[in-house]
Amino acid sequence: MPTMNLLQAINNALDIAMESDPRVLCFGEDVGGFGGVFRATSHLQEKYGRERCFNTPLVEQGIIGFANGLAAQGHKPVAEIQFADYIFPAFDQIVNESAKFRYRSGSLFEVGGLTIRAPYGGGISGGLYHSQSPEAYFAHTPGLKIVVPRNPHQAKGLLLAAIRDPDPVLFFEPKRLYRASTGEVPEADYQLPLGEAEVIKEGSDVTLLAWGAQVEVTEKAAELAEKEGISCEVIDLRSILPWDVETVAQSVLKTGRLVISHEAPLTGGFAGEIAATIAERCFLYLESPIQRVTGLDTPFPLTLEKEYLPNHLKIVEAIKASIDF
Amino acid sequence: MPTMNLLQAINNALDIAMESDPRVLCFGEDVGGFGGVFRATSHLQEKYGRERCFNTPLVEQGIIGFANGLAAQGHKPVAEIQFADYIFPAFDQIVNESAKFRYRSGSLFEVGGLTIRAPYGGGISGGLYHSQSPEAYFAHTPGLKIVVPRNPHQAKGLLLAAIRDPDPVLFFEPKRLYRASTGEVPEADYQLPLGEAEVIKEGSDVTLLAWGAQVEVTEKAAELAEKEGISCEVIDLRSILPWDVETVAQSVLKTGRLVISHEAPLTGGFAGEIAATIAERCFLYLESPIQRVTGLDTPFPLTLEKEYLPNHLKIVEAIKASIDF
Amino acid sequence: MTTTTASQVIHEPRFMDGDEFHIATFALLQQDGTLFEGARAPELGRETARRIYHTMVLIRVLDERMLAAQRQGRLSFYMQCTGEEAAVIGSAAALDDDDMIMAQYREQGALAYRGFGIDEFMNQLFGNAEDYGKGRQMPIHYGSAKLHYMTISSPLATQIPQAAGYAYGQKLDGQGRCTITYFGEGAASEGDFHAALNMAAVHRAPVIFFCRNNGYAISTPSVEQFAADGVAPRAFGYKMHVIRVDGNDVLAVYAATREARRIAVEHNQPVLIEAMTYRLAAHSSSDDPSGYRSKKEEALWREKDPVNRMRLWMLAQEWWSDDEEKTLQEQLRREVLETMKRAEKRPPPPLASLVEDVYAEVPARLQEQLDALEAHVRRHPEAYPKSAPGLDQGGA
Amino acid sequence: MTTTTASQVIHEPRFMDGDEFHIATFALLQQDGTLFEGARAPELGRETARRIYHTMVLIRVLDERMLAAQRQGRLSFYMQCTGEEAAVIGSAAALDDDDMIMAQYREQGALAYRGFGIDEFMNQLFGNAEDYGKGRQMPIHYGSAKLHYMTISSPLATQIPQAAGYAYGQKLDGQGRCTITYFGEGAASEGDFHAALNMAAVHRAPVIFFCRNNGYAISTPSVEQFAADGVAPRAFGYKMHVIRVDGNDVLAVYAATREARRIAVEHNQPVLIEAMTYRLAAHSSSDDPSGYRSKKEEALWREKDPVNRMRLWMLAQEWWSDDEEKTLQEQLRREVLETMKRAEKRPPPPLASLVEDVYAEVPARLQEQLDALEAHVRRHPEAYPKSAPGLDQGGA
Ligand SMILES: Cc1ncc(C[n+]2csc(CCOP(=O)(O)OP(=O)(O)O)c2C)c(N)n1
Ligand SMILES: Cc1ncc(C[n+]2csc(CCOP(=O)(O)OP(=O)(O)O)c2C)c(N)n1
Ligand SMILES: [Mg+2]
Ligand SMILES: [Mg+2]
Repeated sequence: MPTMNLLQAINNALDIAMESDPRVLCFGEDVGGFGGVFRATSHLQEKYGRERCFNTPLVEQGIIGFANGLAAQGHKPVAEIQFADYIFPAFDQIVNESAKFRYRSGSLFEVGGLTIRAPYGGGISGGLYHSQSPEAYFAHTPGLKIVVPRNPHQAKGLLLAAIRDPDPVLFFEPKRLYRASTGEVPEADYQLPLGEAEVIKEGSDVTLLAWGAQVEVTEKAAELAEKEGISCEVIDLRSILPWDVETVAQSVLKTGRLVISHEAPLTGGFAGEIAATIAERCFLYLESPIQRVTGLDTPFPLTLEKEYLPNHLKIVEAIKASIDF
Repeated sequence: MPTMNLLQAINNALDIAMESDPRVLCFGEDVGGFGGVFRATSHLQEKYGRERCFNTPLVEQGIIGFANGLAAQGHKPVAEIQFADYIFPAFDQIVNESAKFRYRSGSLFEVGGLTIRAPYGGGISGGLYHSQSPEAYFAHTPGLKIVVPRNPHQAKGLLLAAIRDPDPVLFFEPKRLYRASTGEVPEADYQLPLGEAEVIKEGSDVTLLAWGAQVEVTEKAAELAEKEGISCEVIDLRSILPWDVETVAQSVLKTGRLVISHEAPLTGGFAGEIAATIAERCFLYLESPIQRVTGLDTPFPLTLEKEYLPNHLKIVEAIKASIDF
Repeated sequence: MTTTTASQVIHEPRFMDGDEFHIATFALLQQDGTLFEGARAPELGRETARRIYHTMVLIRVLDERMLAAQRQGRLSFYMQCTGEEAAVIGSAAALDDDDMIMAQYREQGALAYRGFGIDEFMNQLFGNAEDYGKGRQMPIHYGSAKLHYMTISSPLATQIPQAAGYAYGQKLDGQGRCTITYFGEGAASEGDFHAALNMAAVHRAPVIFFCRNNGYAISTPSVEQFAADGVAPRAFGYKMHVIRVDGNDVLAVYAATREARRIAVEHNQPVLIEAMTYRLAAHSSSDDPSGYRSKKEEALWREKDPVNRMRLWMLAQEWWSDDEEKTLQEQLRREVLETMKRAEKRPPPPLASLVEDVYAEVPARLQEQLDALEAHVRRHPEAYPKSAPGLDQGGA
Repeated sequence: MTTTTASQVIHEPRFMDGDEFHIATFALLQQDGTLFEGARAPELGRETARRIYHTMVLIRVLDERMLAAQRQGRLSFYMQCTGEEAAVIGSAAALDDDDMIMAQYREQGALAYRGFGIDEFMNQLFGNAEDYGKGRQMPIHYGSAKLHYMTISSPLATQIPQAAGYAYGQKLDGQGRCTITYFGEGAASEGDFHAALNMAAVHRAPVIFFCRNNGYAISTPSVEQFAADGVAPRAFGYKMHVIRVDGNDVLAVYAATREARRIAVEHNQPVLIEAMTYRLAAHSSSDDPSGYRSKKEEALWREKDPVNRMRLWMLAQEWWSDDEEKTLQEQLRREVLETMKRAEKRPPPPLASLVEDVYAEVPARLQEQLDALEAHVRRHPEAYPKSAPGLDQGGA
């Protein structure tokens, strides 16, 4: 099986999607000839022509508006937002339009063909505007699906599923792992299910939940905790919306403890929704308060980014707090 | 003391703010000569001139961009977004700009003078795009303050405080109550504190928490529950960001039960954040799972709006579920 | 490739503000139904002309009747097209019936021209079980897949970049179709407008941007909307073909739109049309224009009534008669009234419709929410007169 | 009040696409440092000319040195102004020093012209404890309240409507000040651009919209950014004064901006300036242009180097000499290097700075978060080499 980094896996998924369905298009700022500032769309214009892979003018609301129209017309646009921090000018087109297209028309029209890709997250010395994790901003929007892969294998399978899914999907890519994360990725066309979490390590004392780049950090924390005799179950949520309540609840019913981690600020972050839901579902089984290990309630800093980020040390402390409660 | 409806209270607050500080300006779509589609800015142009109260072109991102600039320059813009549903084109200017202006410049520059007013909420046969409650979309954004008044007296005092607050404030007005809610409102200039919840009815069995128009619904539910012998403590959160954890936690430590209600969809709604935080703070004191009585995880409907909304009957059922757990 | 412009080099600073350029207004028909001297009517044909005129009368009748219904409290909300029928219907008539229409909200005439039935209008207006939109949107948010008329969305201008994308898709399909998108001069201030025109021009999408410049955005007059002479001069910023037309002149609108369609489809080029017209009615049933404009101004424009103008032309062509007019008016009034009565009585959409169409399939979490709601409604049937009966009938 | 346009009425459909209109390019200085025939240099004065030129050389040296530092791994990121110095510095020089500058990110020259010190640049670039922005933003996000230079914000075009609002506030203050906002031809595609120009024109804000049309937005050439001949023709859509200028010609830029400032301040009218120039360097230190443009094209533009052009003119004026050039270059190189070394060694901002400036006062919840973080850092000092030492010194 070939080894790929996360960018190559994404490029490969886009290539397969365009190859297997002429209705798939890729576009965005610098996506065309150059292949995107991260090179996720490299060579796609060469292979599929300028009509199917192209640069757009620099206007996110236009990119998504255009993509909504293309999707309504029956095409399958894969629009790139250069950084997730720059998705907000398109917020109206996504939240008021993409998400509600099918509902408001009673399914006469829909933009299910739409996929929006955006690199997200910190740890790359990006400061305020190249580090944000905006998944929670969108998770309050029925009609959207939100997916975050943790490694190359997942990225390929989830992206192919996202592009072919009948609903609009936001696909947030952990850019810190673009080149850092490598792994075996099947050459063939395959899909991984949307809406399903994955238990990536079984354990009995505490459930650890994360998504995207934070899964790796959480796994590292689990390792450290295991050394101290704490058995950790690690779950990758994978889909933020709709999210897999069952898998998480089952695990917490077993362990009685839950630690959730994401980079975004605490207040209003998606860990809050998960904690609220699981506290309700598992009320009588919880041995200690659900812990949230997240960014601070501030914008994302630069020089002190390491202090800001919810690293493995902070997660380990939360695990112990959970155990020692 | 004069009696005013909520619109009059807001108009009165704007009048006082403009009278007492020449740096206060009011603008937005139809805000000028006409006084706004709800007439919240009636007569302000006549009194303070076209330079301080005016119509803008129809462009929300421009309205807030312009307001950010004015605020950075030292003025105190009060920008109206005609319906909260139409605030999303300005999402980038609010979330990436207003909220981060002070932080990114190390306080060299700030837009604390900014206040954004927007009518929100359902119950007026408004359907998808004239009913939304978007407070949770903004509550994930450090740097913003978010305020929602429940009645005319609160509206005046909170709006005056918002305009004079040194941070940018989103002020969501419950439009269902604009003319429906009347009450005594002091003629004088007064302010109510931001960031502080208010216990509006004491009780011992269960804490009920809401904000804006939902407070009235919650009070009605409390009345019904009291008839069945359940003693309810009712809290108006008033400020969504920063929110008053202490007051809510104190109450729940006492009652051991919490029911939170808002109109917005369940998933990612602000009740989730509150439930997560309170479940952590009051872990050993909670007698039953925190109940969230909210809109469905769908866009806002029209014909079946009554079914969709979290009315007093649904809250009463949640109270009983909480008690009978 | 490079940034040089081919423009002339000068050595004196010369500031321009566009005053040098004038965009004329294209007009063919005078108010008395005769053509301007030298004007040539487009090749319209009797049948098309009658179809246009019939649609105009239908829309007038529908608008009057439904506004009255709103006043009687039978309807929550309504928006009239009054005064802009020529702009909307004349342009729709110039298209092929399977070109896409992406409208703002005041373009019921385009939909009626395509054949949307009075009962279809009524079902939407009353949000009953037969509304294609399942009673989710406010009145006037029509849509029809079979008539290629995109369901209306309230957030302004969002459909404009969507139209560019839709048209781009049509170009890829190579079937010679195009898209028209309608919007007001107010909506043209939104950022989405700029995005749309620029993207359409760069990517050569066959789309017609049709601006109804009717002088107002609710209470805001166009002089407070922009400083320029209308919306048309913006086209130069995108190097886009543009024409300004008398929007109350159905012949000019038709001719301009036909030519715009030809440019769009044959050259894969977007075109901007600015139709100068006037919103004769209030903005909506919630609005009262007396607070922001004069009766005199309204009267001035009432004299330019586009329906009347076309009627006079039709009469002169002998394609129409006063008798036909009378019959049609009566027939339509009756039909609208009867259809309304039937639509009012239709049941509301069933409870389960609340959770449909959010996703292609109802997710587990949402199904739970529906189940809980259904149980709740069963416990309190008296509180939910719209949905409880449907449950008893084994629905939901 | 009404919607009629005063435009001429015509009876033939006439589509226009702006090809009829030409916006010339204003230029004064030839590459050899002599004026075009018939061109007249603006009244610049020796001191101002020297201040401009000095700033140009400083920026060249700074850019070269800091890119090298980035390559050596001493700096995480850098962006050069190379090729656009005349546009940026020439325009800044034409303003009053207390006019507001709201830039995009490639305008370090304007800030240097105002007197921002090399150490101030360095503190920001290294995000140390003396950075005014407290090490929160990436390198090149400078700001200075005392020099009226708004702190840079990465999201593109957001500053453009803000500049309109800022200028409107200046108008209300009545002190005769104005605002200039710089942006690239790429950023001008954003919706915020359209919003800004329209609002400024309608509300008559004294703002200069200065577009650096440097041919590229990262890899995207301007022909894929817009179909029109540059950004200038957009002004007509807002009835705004516009001038296009050779952006590599410091004299033309200066003259155009002075006149623009006069129009803005005396008439409360916004003005658009399009400066035609070229981004000689890579987009940023993360970029490699060889993937999207030719060496030949770059060479062509290197011949039009604006700094060189001005130097030749200065020499001809005898306002500058080769000796002075040599001394200045050496002095600046040394100064930049030494200042950099000092800045690199300054400590990072203290831990507590993480939660400052989010609000005017730190809210209770956030203070709790800081307290918890501080306790955590104390438990793991080895993991936080930047902030732990500060805590030991009794900080935070
Ligand atoms: C994004 C957005 N902002 C505001 C509104 C509220 N609104 C509805 S119609 C309207 C005026 C539109 O004017 P125009 O585009 O000229 O169309 P007209 O009503 O004249 O046909 C406004 C402000 C909206 N629907 N969407
Ligand atoms: C809203 C937003 N979208 C995308 C980006 C990423 N980005 C940074 S610079 C740039 C290109 C800007 O080009 P231009 O405006 O022409 O300025 P130049 O770099 O040529 O000076 C892009 C796409 C951003 N910073 N903000
Ligand atoms: Mg209008
Ligand atoms: Mg550029």
